[in-house]
Amino acid sequence: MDEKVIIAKRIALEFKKGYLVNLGIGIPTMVADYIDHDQEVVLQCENGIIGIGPLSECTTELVNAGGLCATILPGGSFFDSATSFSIIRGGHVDVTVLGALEVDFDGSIASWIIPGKKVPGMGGAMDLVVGAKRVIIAMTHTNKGIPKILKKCTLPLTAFKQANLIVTEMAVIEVLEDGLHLLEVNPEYTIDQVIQATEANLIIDNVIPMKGIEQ
Amino acid sequence: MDEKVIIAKRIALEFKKGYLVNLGIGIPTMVADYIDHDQEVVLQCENGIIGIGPLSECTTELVNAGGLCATILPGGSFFDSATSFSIIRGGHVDVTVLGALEVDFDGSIASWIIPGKKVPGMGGAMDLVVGAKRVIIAMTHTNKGIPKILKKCTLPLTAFKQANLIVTEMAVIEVLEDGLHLLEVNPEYTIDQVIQATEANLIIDNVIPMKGIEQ
Amino acid sequence: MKEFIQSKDVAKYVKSGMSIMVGGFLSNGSPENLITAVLDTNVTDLTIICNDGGYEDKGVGRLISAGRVSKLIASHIGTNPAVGRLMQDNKLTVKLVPQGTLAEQIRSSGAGLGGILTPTGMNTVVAEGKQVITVQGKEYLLEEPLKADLALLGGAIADEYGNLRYRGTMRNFNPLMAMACDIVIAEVSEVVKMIDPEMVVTAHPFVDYILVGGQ
Amino acid sequence: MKEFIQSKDVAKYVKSGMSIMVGGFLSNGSPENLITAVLDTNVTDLTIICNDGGYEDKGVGRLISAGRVSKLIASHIGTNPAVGRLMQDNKLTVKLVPQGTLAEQIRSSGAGLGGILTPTGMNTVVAEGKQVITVQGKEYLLEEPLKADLALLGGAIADEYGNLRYRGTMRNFNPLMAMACDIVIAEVSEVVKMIDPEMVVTAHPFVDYILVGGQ
Repeated sequence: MDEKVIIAKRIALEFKKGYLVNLGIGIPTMVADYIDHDQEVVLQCENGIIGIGPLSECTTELVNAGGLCATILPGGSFFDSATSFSIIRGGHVDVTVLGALEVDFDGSIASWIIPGKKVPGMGGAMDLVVGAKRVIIAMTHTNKGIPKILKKCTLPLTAFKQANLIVTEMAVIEVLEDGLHLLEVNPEYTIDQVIQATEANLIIDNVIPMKGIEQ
Repeated sequence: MDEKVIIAKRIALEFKKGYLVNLGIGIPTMVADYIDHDQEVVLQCENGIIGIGPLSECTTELVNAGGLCATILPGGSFFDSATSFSIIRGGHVDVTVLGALEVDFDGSIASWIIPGKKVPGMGGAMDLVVGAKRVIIAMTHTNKGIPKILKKCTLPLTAFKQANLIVTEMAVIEVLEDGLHLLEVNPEYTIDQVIQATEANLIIDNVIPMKGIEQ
Repeated sequence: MKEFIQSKDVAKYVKSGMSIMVGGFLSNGSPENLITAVLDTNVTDLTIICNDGGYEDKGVGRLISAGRVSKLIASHIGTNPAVGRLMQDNKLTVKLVPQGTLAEQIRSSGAGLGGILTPTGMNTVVAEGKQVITVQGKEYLLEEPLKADLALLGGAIADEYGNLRYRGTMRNFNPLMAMACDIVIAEVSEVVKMIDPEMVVTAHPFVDYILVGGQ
Repeated sequence: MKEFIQSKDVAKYVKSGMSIMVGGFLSNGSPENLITAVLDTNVTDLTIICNDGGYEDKGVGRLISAGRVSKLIASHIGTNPAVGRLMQDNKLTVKLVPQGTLAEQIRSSGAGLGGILTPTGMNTVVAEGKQVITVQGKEYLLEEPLKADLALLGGAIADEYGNLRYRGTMRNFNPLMAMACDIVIAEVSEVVKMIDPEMVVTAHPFVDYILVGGQ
């Protein structure tokens, strides 16, 4: 299975019935494809919509946070950017799923800039990670073998101590006050391989096989 | 002519075409009856309406800032209280007309409380006098002979240095940096009578008969 | 995740000593049936946040007249004589707040902001004991965010998803309060199949319970 | 007091060195015809405030690609390679702002507030040089209000009175900008007789000129 699909499928299990969820660009967007319909999860996009649906033929009237033409589901609504970020910053989003370049031991996140190389900007990410009740980081475990889960982020931060869960193709890691807890490991890897691929210390109590990736 | 009518008629002349105007409770509300239709003045009420029209049979859906059942004119709109005060505080209201208990030499206004006696609250008045581009005070010149235009307000202030024009049944007085300028006097009174009824000093350059009260 | 409830269910969500925001402006847009439902319980010692004190026999004023309220935060109390009486008997504490400030304090809490910086109330008793912050050369009062345990909303129409829109001037504080409280109960005059996504004012994730009935 | 104008009239309201807010999110809801009209003039050295840098050949990005912009304030610039090129050549200064902060900075200026207190950006480079204010035990960044000389709005439908509503996600920053600029020009796809007062998003007092045409 594609590593991005593994991450997306696993994250979809984190949602509870009726959750309001914001999915970032990239792997996070893929999570939408694996949400169980019965969960009645509602997706919010920061450009001003609650209840965004699948992509569509271009209509110009309705795009998702990546600028792609999309649809609105029954019961959805539109609003302006100040209202949208009131929802985000005000703690009304139950979960946000975002990509990252680096995450560290503290749950600090770096995702918006590689100085001198790539400066896309933070968009809505800084508000999302500060405001959402739960922040899930969706990313590949390493960048071509170089660990992205670090003792300390090296790139400029998106936010300090905000990540709650890290989901990679190798593992599920929870960020708690005392550090990073390794919860689940993809059966294709050993715990040792995960430790090798992670710069930060991992607290290992009771590791189970990664959920949601059976078939 | 009733002194309140004199005040209301005179103030109606202060509006320019297309002005957005907020009228307070009491004499200010009466100003609406004397606005020339050609002026296309638009009335805003702080409870969330632009384009409020005449009073009506009670509908429960639509009240003015005094809680009385009213109507909306074509082209009007409804909005919430935060938006309403964004309009008010943000300088988008061209003129607000408000009653006052006292006004002083500086243009400071007292209108919301008589400690130990009457404590109605400030409602939207503090925002209106700070936010509107031009603040017109509509009040009787004295309280049964006791001056209300003072050297210094004695009651707790609604706002410091915010009044621009004072219109009473006796006179029209402009508040400028150097003090209170007597602009117009109701021909039923002499300039001396106005001076007698005013505690604050009046600067008297070129006084003309009060406009708008001919018939 | 909206639940349609009956009047008798309201008792589950109120308890003595809690803080409750009640929508409405001089009772226009106040939830009369929810207020009756609260009166039908024996809760007392409530902190009420509302634009005003309502009337003795109408709106939030009924809770005050019945002695259920120990603290009132409002912009205006002149229409309910019970407020003055209870204050004199030391049975009620009243905090008067400029209306625009009150609206923004509620909004800022719902939006995850640390209060507001407003020119309203500068150099008045409203400023006493508060931080003054200079921004771009102008002085502003820091007014803190305001939240509550429960919101009781009125003046609304719901759809089957739990979205709300409001009728006329009944919108006022309702949509702001919907985002600033832990539990939100809305009283609606009717339930339609689906509100146009462009017309939704309070989106369904902000509404917990809906009572059908009333104006 | 709305005036319906032609493309060629836009030249009267733009001049070199001015600040312009442009609505839209990744060009969705950006006024393409107004942007073309600005390109048809010879104005340059513009400060542009927009959610993002648009695309090289679409939205506000066209003004940037054409070298008309000396300063850009935006939350995201990753979709327009011209931005990076011009930055490297020192022909363009970019100030990156978190999207929710940008929205509230614009709103706060239109609402007459002294900026905002936000948790977003704390402990990141965004916080550098800014005041940190503690409110109710939590630290917030003070972000200053943002205004501009001119707003160019898109994504709207107008009525004959000059009221606007927006289509789908094209609302985004447009209504916020309408209240934060000295002159407001809206590009609308159609003009209807009258927008339902409940559906008006930008009320006519905030719109100065309307250009009909475009999506």
